[in-house]
Amino acid sequence: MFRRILIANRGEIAVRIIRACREQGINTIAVYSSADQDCLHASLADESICIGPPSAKESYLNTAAIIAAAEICDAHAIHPGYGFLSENAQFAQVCRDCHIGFIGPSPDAISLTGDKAKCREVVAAAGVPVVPGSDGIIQDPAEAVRLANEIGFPVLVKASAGGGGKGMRIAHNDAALQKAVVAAANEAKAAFGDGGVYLEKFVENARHVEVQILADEHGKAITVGERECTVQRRHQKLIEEAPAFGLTNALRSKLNKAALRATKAVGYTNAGTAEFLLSPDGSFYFIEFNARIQVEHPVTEEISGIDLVGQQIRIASGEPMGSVSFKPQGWAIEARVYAEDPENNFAPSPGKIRRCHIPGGPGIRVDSHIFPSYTVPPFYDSLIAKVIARGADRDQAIIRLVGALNEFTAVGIHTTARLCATIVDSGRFRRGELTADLVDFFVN
Amino acid sequence: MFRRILIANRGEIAVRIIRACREQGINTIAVYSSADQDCLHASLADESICIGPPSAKESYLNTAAIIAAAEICDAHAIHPGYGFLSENAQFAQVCRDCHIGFIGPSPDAISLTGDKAKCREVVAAAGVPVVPGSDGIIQDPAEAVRLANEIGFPVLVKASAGGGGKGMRIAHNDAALQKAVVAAANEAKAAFGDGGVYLEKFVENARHVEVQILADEHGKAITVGERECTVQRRHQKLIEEAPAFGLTNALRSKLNKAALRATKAVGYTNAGTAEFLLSPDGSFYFIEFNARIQVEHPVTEEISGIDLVGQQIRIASGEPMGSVSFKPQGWAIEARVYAEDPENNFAPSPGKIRRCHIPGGPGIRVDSHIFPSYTVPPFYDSLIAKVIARGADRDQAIIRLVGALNEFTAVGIHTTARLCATIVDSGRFRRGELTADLVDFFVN
Amino acid sequence: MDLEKLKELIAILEESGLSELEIEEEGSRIRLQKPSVQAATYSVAPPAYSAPAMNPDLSDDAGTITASQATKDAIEDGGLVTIDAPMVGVFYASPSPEEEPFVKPGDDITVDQTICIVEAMKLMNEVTSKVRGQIVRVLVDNAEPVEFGQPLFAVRPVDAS
Amino acid sequence: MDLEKLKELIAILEESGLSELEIEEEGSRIRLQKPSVQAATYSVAPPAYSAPAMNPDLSDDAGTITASQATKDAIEDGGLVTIDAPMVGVFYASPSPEEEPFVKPGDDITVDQTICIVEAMKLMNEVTSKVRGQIVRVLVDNAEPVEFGQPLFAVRPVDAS
Repeated sequence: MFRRILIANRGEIAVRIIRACREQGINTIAVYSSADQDCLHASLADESICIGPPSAKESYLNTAAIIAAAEICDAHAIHPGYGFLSENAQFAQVCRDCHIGFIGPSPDAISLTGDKAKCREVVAAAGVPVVPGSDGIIQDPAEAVRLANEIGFPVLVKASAGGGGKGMRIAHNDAALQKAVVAAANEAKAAFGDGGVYLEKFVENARHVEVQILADEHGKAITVGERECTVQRRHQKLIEEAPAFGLTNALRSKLNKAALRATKAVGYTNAGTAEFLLSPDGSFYFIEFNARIQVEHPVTEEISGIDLVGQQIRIASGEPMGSVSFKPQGWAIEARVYAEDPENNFAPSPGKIRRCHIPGGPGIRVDSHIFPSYTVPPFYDSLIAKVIARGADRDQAIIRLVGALNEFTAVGIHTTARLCATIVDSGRFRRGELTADLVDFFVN
Repeated sequence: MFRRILIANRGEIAVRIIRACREQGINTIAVYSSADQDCLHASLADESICIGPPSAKESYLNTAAIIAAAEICDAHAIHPGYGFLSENAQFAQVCRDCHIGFIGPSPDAISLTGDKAKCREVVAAAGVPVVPGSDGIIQDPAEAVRLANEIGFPVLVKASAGGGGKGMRIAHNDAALQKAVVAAANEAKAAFGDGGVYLEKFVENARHVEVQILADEHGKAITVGERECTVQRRHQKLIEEAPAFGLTNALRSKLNKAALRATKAVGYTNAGTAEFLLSPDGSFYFIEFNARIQVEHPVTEEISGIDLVGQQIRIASGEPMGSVSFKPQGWAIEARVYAEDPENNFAPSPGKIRRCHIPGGPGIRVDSHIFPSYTVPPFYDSLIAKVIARGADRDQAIIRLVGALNEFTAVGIHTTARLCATIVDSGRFRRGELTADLVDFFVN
Repeated sequence: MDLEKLKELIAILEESGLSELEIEEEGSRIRLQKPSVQAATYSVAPPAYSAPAMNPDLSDDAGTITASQATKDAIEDGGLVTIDAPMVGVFYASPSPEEEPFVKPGDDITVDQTICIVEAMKLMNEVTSKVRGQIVRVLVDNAEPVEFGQPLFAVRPVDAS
Repeated sequence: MDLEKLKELIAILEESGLSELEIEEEGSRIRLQKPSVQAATYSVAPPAYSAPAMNPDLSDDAGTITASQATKDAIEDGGLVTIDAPMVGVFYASPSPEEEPFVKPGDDITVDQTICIVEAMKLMNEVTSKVRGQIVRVLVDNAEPVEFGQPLFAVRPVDAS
């Protein structure tokens, strides 16, 4: 087992990882940029070290600085969290070369899952349904048009190296598609340095459902249930829950089997997530594999009692999973509180939190790094807290979450807390009418 | 079901009750003394009303003011919390006379459980083992000496109207006992206006174990498991857990049966607690019945998923309990954070909390009313937070609780958070060596 | 402010699809808002009791100023003093519905003179003046609920010497 | 402060039944404390990296002053400037163990002159001076780890004109 872990991240996930390490008696080393010297993760870790200036590129994305810090502090392993270097195969390889454990999958698995077109091919070949579309990268607009007429409009053009909706376009006809292919490729090139795009049929009114995977390095892989992540805004998830609403046991079982098959197909180990589109008719399609711990992992933890971050560490250290099994209980919903102003087109709202009140009481878990007088810096992701409510059933989780979100207070900045409360408290959400446009309905 | 509930209390329990009401869609009315106008319970309730000056006697203990507030605000029921008027039979009777629901047992049951000597008699008559001692009140020191020589020294002299260790004396011989009877009677007279004392054999190295009861008004009563409350300081509980450490299933089953028998014997309805002494040889003795929600109720909630305060409300409104049943899972431990200075003989430490950090993350629940800039007033109980950790097993709950307590920060006052962390983290506590002097061991 | 009317307004808003309701008339203002969008908050001047926001007051001010306190301060800024409710209850201006009020604006009052009744638990508690002076304004309506410390009368004090 | 020595001290304390250990010598002070009683905290001057308390810094100051910053401030109060580590890594005063240091106290330095090496991931990064002046003090020992922004040299600047 690792005895000293360096956390190559910041914010709430760094705090979450520190707490997981603390539970296993592991010493923690926080790294921070010079903008983050007052951050909670730097205070809570056993040791902390400044690795660079505010720019993420020169600090949290700076492989050399992080490896140097790990060597200086004698870290046995690095936990990358999510974002930053978490899905960077080269970084995972450097860790391996430097004999530092990387808490995540192998570099090969990261490479494969990161190449979304290739991953789709491999998973489809293993017998998992994927959205009808191109076999890998498309070479030119004409090919895209031919294919789109085969599978039927509307279609999605997606960046193979993509994420967060960048390099993604929807097209309803030939002309629009030709433009979309060029535009998406240019955007992907600019954002990821890789202009490869692929085509998928656009599944209308689809829900986003993902399955949590745990796979050890001894061949054991289990699913830890599904999460519902349909409530998004511009491909940013806002509200997630576990289990997903209204699934039959038969469908659930099919999803789990498909997720396990995808896991084996990509040779995945550690915690990961298979993402699916779920059509209103009950058919589902694999879309991608996330090779990291997800932001929304706590809802799974709350219904399963399994410490997913703790499992990541044990698996990466080479331990077998043993008797871990998924016996879900109750319902959990997470709302993401961003430092953004929903009344001003979600403009980032960095600044000093002069006072704050974090809700508590039965069934409420808050994962956050904020504290009174903390300044939200303008350099990084604006997520400041995840408020998670657990209940015996969905209704109880909803009412607890609404209460907690209405209590949540951060004086000095704008947040999405009240907006999340409004959405979760709405008849639409309560009735499980989860669609991709749910957020827009409450914003305008 | 009640639609408007007035909370005749303050602090964390008032906040807890507001959250329970919110879950059931019940409107809440907070009452506050003029010292408490900035308090969280006054902010979180739907309505709030000032009922008197800082002195508890003229505000939170002032029956006329609270009933007037309930009438003005059209409250359907009053939740008394714990302390203050919660075990005042006369107050419960006034509520009844004014056709306001009282969320607790009947006035008769409160009277009986409040008369500790009488309650002991009634419960013993129902076949529940009680500590050998006097049948009811003892009339003079000579009778006490005669009895003590029968049952064997050491003995405890206890106030029949007592609580919190007031009017309690231990005696090891005839001379000491004669003095103790007089002193305890005088102290009880001064503290409770009732000088009645009774005698009990002092059970050496006993643990304090209590059983949570839920009984509806239709004859159904269940136990919701036991709690371990041995870790006390001057009869103030400091750390509680559920379940109790090292009990066999046979013993647990006997305790539950005894608690249910006691419940029926005193004609109890609503949530209550039967307290027992558990001797190292496995024998146990009923000592008293607490006719209120306990401070430590969250540990039971965390292992059972049952919302005890919610159940109180439903039961008091006359609803049958239905299918509520106790299926415990995992382990939960609570530490009480008082605004007291452990390095200065636990002197109260009221004052302004300039900044604070409330811990969070997996398995952590905090019930508290503090927030940055809150001033802890000198007039009331010094409990400012309950930090509760839940884990798959006791070790996990311990490590989570220690981490959370070490994170807990309130700048500007002294608290017992670090002391609790030290105790829970100790080998003694981890090994389950729970004795009444555990706290003293870490204080000096 | 009529409490029954307030309740009616609340019922109206609750049954409607609206989220907020605001009424301003003769210097008094009522604002109602549904809690799902933002916490309910309404205020009357002076309020019998207050419905606070669902989240705690974390403003930078040292402490919250209640509406009662604000009224009190405004009055005292004018060189007047207030006589406040010594308990929570219902304010009665006269000994019984048929009788005249104990005092009305313009009346001179002396120390220990009974000036109103606050009823709590069916007990009629006579409120006496602690000052000598002249009643300038009665701050609450007859039969209106009052909370502890709520100003009932504005009085221009007369120096006792 | 020798990092290896510090680790040894920590190991000694951890294995002992003690809760605290304090050593003061030649202006540097080390204090070690076990976390079960209170959070671990130790400081060396200047520290390679800091072991913060387990609870967040909620002091009333606007921000935390790191030890690096404190060193920097003290030096700059004396009319000197510091040259800081441009990256996290290991400080080397000379090109190789056998050779002389790039610079030593009393040396005059010019802009762009190489004054030390910071090694990160086996890469030897030459650190050059941004100022013209005289080395007054070398603030870290050879082969000592340094964090980003940590002062390495105190320099008395010479006006470039």
